[in-house]
Amino acid sequence: MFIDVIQTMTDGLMIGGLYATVAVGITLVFGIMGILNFAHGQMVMLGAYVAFFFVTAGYGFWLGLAFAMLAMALLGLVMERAVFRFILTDHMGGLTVSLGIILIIENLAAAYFTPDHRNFDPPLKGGVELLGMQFSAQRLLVLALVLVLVTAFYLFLQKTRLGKAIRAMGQNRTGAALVGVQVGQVTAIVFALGSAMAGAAGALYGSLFAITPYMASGPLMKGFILTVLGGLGSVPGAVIAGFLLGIAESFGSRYLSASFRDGYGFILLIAALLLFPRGLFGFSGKEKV
Amino acid sequence: MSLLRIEDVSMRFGGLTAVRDVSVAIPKGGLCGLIGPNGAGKTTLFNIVSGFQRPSGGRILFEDRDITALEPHRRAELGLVRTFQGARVFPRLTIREGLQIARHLSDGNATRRPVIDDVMAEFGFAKYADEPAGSLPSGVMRELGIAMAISTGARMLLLDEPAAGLSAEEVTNLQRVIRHVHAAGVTVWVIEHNLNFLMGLVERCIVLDAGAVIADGEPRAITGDPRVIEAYLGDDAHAFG
Amino acid sequence: MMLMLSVENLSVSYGNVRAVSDLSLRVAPGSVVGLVGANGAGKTSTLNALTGFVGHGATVIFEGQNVSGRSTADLVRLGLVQVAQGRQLFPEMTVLENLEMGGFLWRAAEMRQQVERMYEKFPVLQERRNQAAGTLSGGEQQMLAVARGLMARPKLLLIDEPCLGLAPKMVDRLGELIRQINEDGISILLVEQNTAFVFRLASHAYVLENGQCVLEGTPDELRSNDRVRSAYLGI
Amino acid sequence: MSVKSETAVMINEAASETAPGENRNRIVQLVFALGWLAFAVLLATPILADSRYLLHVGTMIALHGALAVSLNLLLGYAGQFAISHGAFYGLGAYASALLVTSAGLPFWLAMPLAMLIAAIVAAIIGYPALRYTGGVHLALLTFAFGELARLIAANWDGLTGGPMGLRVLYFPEPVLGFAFSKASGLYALAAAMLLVTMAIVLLVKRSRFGRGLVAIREDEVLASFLGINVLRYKLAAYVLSSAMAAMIGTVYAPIMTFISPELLNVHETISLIGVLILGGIGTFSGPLIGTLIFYGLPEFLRIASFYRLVILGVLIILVVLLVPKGIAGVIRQRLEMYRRGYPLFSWRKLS
Repeated sequence: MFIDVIQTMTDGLMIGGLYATVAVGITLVFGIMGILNFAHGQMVMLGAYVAFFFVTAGYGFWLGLAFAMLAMALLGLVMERAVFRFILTDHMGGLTVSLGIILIIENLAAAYFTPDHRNFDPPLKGGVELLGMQFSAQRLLVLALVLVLVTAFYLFLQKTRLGKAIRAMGQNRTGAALVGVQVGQVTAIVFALGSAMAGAAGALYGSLFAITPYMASGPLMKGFILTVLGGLGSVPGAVIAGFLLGIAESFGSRYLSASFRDGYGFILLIAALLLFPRGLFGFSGKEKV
Repeated sequence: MSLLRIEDVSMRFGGLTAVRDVSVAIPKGGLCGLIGPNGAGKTTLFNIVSGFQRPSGGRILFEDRDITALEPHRRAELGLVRTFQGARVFPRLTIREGLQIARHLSDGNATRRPVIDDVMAEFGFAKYADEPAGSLPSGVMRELGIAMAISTGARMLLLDEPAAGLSAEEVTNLQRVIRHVHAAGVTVWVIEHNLNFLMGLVERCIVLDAGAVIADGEPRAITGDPRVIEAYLGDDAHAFG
Repeated sequence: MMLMLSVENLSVSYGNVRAVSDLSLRVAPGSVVGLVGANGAGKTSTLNALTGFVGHGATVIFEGQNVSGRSTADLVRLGLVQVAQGRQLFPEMTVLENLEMGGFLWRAAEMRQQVERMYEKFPVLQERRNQAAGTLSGGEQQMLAVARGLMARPKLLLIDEPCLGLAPKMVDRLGELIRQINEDGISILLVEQNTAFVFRLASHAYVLENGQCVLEGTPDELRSNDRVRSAYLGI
Repeated sequence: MSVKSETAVMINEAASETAPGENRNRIVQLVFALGWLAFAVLLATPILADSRYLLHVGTMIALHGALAVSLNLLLGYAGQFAISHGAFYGLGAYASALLVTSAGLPFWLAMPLAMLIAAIVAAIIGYPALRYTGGVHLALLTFAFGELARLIAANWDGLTGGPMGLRVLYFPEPVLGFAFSKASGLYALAAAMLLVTMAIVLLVKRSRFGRGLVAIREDEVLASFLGINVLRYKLAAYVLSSAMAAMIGTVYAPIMTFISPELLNVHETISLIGVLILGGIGTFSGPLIGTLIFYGLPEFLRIASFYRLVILGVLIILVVLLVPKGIAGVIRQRLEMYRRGYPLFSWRKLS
């Protein structure tokens, strides 16, 4: 029983960490740009394909992960410069445009990658025995990687000059411009950064689950749920909510019903919206007047 | 009998007290002003009365009914309607559409008929009726804001700085409109920064400074009050009389 | 003598609404100049034009250099810094982080020195350095806003409505502070609706009405002017 | 505001130079009349031509047109951005099919029941999401709901047949001797759905409720201070729009004789939103024009479905950035300017 709980817990942390990796990108972009990027899920999907092609070409998982991040950062940069910068802070315009991008990316991906399921070999195979419990080595690796990624991301925002400029912009765009932050450039960097996180999430997803052109909507749905639970725009809020959701799902599907796995988060979301109008960790419930 | 009663209302934001222990009663059929230097808490007080913000303390009574916790639309249903600084109208809709929307409360409801039946004619909007409101001269936009408020069947109007930024001619027009609305039976309470605007208009003025009422009375008496002069021009001011 | 700032015929329009028309301003080095007027007179639009937030048709000369069309960040680097209305702090960042952001364009070592200087000037900010800016009192927030502006080491500080929402005592302290900053050699362009406050500090002031400058002069001249008295008191 | 003001100045100038003639009024009315006449002809064509192909294409266009019209009520008039329309369409199809095949109810009873179920679900999702201004919560929550609905349809094998879908082997019972078992009958049913949704939207648009929705779209805060119960209005619009989607879904089932979780794919909803944006969101004819272009043209040009979606994606982006009013919006504006004394075609840029 105890072992079971620990294993379910680790599994929940791992999947929750993946969700959090997706959610921090969405949350960051929304917090800074006011744009809800529905195409974030497609970046996750493309990231998985980039990793897949690198691994199957023999360059290995680590290069695949790095290039997934790099490629998505570049794609994000292009999208920001070509489209999104013209509709900054226009919630509905930005959201509609990102829906258009979904249609473009997903259908092109289906045409060129074919709808077949793909898999690549994870860097670690088999299991690890720890304190008398069996764990999948790859899952532990993914857990470690998401912890590293999310922590690095957090430290970047907290400690570096650029990170501080980003946080400052999220809290007060005018104030940031007043102290000499080049807000236009930083906005582009933010979008690229959020996209890189999507690329990383994609590579990690791909090391565990099947890769298809339509894999995007699941991670995106979880990312959205976390964005609301975390309080719309709070990166730490989204991360904490991510781990909680992962754990809730794991325990829910282990001890209640596995086929309703995706429903738990949704119910949690509705309950949270009813009970905590500002999000579970909502410091930044921005009143729109 | 007082239509609106504010009892010991306070509003704190973090470390800032915007309104402190304000108690004011506005009689039915009154035409009153609310003045004070910028940042005195005038708009915050209106926000509390109209339901935009919940006060940190105190209560608001309208026709002896406690409305402190009511949503803005419920207050409007009771007949307490506000306008906003700088003319908040529906800029993409025409005057006619804006007034139709505002009339929704009074439509087919005999007890809520607006005190001025044909707002369009009374305000002289006919020639602009099908123009988008956002394209009107600012004076007309302010009048439209008031006209929309009237159309809901309001019993009391809260006007927030209706004259700010208007030309002398537009200000005169606006004063005429406000008098007209008041004469038709609507209780009016106007915020103004500029005392000059209120002088010939209101019968009573409440002065707010640093969130508290510092004077309340006839406009003439108010302008002679040393506390009011100090609030506006500073303590050196009367040396130059 | 070279002026700190001069601008001729500055106009700001939003669509076909003119917020400022043909305004000319001069600020002499080391002086405090006031810009007064009611709500909507165009004061803030003027400042926003000067610091590159909104477009304008005029030529702006800052310390003898034409800076028209430069970005806000460039102007901050040159020493033209705005302390904007509503303080524009970063509410969830600490006092120290807010100050550090004020020195965003400076190298880390220099920024840290400047923080120490600000702590000397504003001891209360040192006490509160690890507190989130949003939790400070109104007066403290205004202090922080000014200190953040000073972190950029301005030559000319444009201060917009610093008295807004402050208790009278706090206003007095703020006035003293602005005087001190000016004595340290920083020129100041002070925008206020609180005419009394401006008249106490400025050596010269412009009165704006509906986007136009209707009067200018020394505070004594303006205080005794009928137009000013009538606009504010209706007498 | 600025741009609109410029237009108004132009309007005023024109008005003073050339008084809008009665002639121009009449010509504008004629254009509208011709437009609706063309619509009536298009609607009648499949039946008059009596071609199986035209009946099939017409049925699909009518169903999608009805969906677009019903979504326009929520997105266009009320300004609330929901991404769950496809989910409610699918919900209607599944619920009615199950009520008819498993519970043995007549189709005409299953239809209102399916709509009721959709309305209840919409209320449960809409209430927590719509309490906030700004609309972002609604977009997030409805997207998540749409995905959840698709996953349920795909995974609840016992009820929905899982990813393989459900066969539908019934037709709506005849009404007043009019049978729905042939292609022409089913087309008539789809066309009726289109007309019914159009009628509902027209009624709403002309009503106090509809004006309140427009007020909320334009300025939620001002609307609430004018006495409009913003939450109740938004919720009513969401519930009504979703119930209409479910109604159209109930008809879809016997027409296609097969339903699968693909029906709930988010691409369906995005396509509808694209159709609205393209045609002119918030205009009465916009959804019809958009549907005709998006579902009609490629059908005749034989463009493969996936290219169609890619092109629609590009169009969505271009229209949002360059012509946010959409086709119907631009036409309406041009005619309005013409009525006020401007030339009908000019390259002078309008707002």
